[in-house]
Amino acid sequence: MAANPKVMTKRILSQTGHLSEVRDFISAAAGEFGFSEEDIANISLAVDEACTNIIKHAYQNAPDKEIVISVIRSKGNFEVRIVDYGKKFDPTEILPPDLRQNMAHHRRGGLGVYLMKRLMDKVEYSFQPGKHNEVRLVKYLQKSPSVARR
Amino acid sequence: MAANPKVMTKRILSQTGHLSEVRDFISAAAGEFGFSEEDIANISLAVDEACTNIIKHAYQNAPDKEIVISVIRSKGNFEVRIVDYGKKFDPTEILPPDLRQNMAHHRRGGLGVYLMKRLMDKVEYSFQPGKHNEVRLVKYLQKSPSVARR
Amino acid sequence: MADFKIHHREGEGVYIIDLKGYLDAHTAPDLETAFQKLLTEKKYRIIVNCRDLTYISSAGLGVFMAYIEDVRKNKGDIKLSNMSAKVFNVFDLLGFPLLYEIYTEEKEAMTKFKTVKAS
Amino acid sequence: MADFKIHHREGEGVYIIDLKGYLDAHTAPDLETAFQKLLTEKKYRIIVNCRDLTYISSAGLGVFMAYIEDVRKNKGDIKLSNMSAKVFNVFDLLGFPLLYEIYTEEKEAMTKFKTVKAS
Ligand SMILES: Nc1ncnc2c1ncn2[C@@H]1O[C@H](COP(=O)(O)OP(=O)(O)O)[C@@H](O)[C@H]1O
Ligand SMILES: Nc1ncnc2c1ncn2[C@@H]1O[C@H](COP(=O)(O)OP(=O)(O)O)[C@@H](O)[C@H]1O
Repeated sequence: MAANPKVMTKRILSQTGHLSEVRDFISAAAGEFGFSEEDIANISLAVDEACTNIIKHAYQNAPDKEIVISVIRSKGNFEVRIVDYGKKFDPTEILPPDLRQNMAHHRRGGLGVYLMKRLMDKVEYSFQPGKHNEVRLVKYLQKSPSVARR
Repeated sequence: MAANPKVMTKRILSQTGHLSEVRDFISAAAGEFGFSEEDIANISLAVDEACTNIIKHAYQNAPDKEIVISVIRSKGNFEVRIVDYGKKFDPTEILPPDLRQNMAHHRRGGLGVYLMKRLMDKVEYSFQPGKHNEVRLVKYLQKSPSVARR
Repeated sequence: MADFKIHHREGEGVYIIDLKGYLDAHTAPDLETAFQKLLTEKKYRIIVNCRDLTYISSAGLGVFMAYIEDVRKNKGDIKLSNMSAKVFNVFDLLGFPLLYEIYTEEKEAMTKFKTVKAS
Repeated sequence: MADFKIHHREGEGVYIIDLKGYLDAHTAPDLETAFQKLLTEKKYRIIVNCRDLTYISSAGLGVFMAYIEDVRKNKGDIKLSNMSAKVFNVFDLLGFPLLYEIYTEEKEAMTKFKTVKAS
């Protein structure tokens, strides 16, 4: 696997201070793959959101945990897999945000999962009980429009 | 004025059955002016919304009133003026729609004015007391992005 | 005059409305009638396929807002699919994707209905 | 580490925050602090100029949601201006233009504050 030129991996500790490295890593990979500036921005934002959620929720802000980010490029398919070893998560019950409610209750959150779904063509969570969680974010090279419907 | 090649005018009776002619008229003019397909669609939708509102609100669905639509093209500026002789209207108090409220109360409306503002670079209402109302919709040829912020 | 047509289909307990042409203030009442009919017949699992929908104005969007509450109260939903980029843009500007399920393909909407159990 | 800077200005009773760089989960607390300070000083007429804001994630957007209610309750507002298309796109995807005044130019936001009388 390590010899496969189409897979690139980056590991970070669970600290928000590392998010910018993750964005740079993803932007470079997405740029090489041939995405537009807009798509590159959208993909790296989605990966930022996924990593932010892992830091905040899966690891509950513990700063010494590991997050493994892999980019898998196949024909027309740009896939980012993000693995963590923290609390598992099932996003099916997550509703789109209600901004007016958030504003009324000084709520800061609840935007990330919806945003990831809009920014990518596919967002899938899975977990291996007792082992790890994985989120797969996929963007198709030839897809228009650059923003997804759900 | 009639000789000015940069002004084109269309008159319709206040009936929704004439909206499609208005859209065709605006699309043709905006296309000639050099707008992208997306901009053409946005401008003609905005004009549809303005005329729909005049029919519904300014004329309260009376079918025999007049609406005058003029296109004024100057350098980089595409302006549509729509004149009616019905009830006057001040849009400053119109708030953006609250979809959840609308849904809860089976409300169909309240989307048009906000949509016009997003679709055009400028939307201005004015009225000559006892004479007519006018709405001016402006789109700049060289403006990006194609959707306005307010 | 704007040309607008509605076609009805049914499959696996889901009612599919195909929209074709121009949905504006003139033709929106036809869509109202279609939804009213479905509700009268207690058909609450609805997909609106917009593949051939060329145009929509806020009068058309308004119809979707008017019926969604009754449909959802009855454990159904109105899901949308197959919109052109142009039509989707109008829904998007008004924040509809935050409140409605809008799918690229009809079959995704169908799958969603099937994986969530009926009332 | 992401580079993010906040600069404060004041003019005609309006408080202007210039944002520069990357606003993400790491830097969002700095913006929190800036808003908290304004509220403590009872400065409720706020423009956030985003001309030099390169990047925003939902952690940054969250800060705007958290303070708007207090600001508006005090007859003020947080108005936004000068966003790049890239930054605006993120606000737009989440429906912010339906709830926040977002202007192309700072001076338009300023004019709006001046035409609506102060509390
Ligand atoms: N990777 C994750 N691990 C565990 N829980 C998560 C994860 N991502 C999201 N969640 C849960 O889903 C909720 C919604 O996430 P999101 O939309 O990103 O909003 P926010 O993180 O700002 O609360 C979170 O509040 C959290 O409870
Ligand atoms: N041209 C007009 N003349 C008079 N009143 C208008 C006009 N346009 C809009 N209005 C008023 O503004 C309100 C909001 O308009 P709009 O956002 O288009 O929603 P809708 O027309 O669906 O109610 C209308 O309900 C109406 O009261």
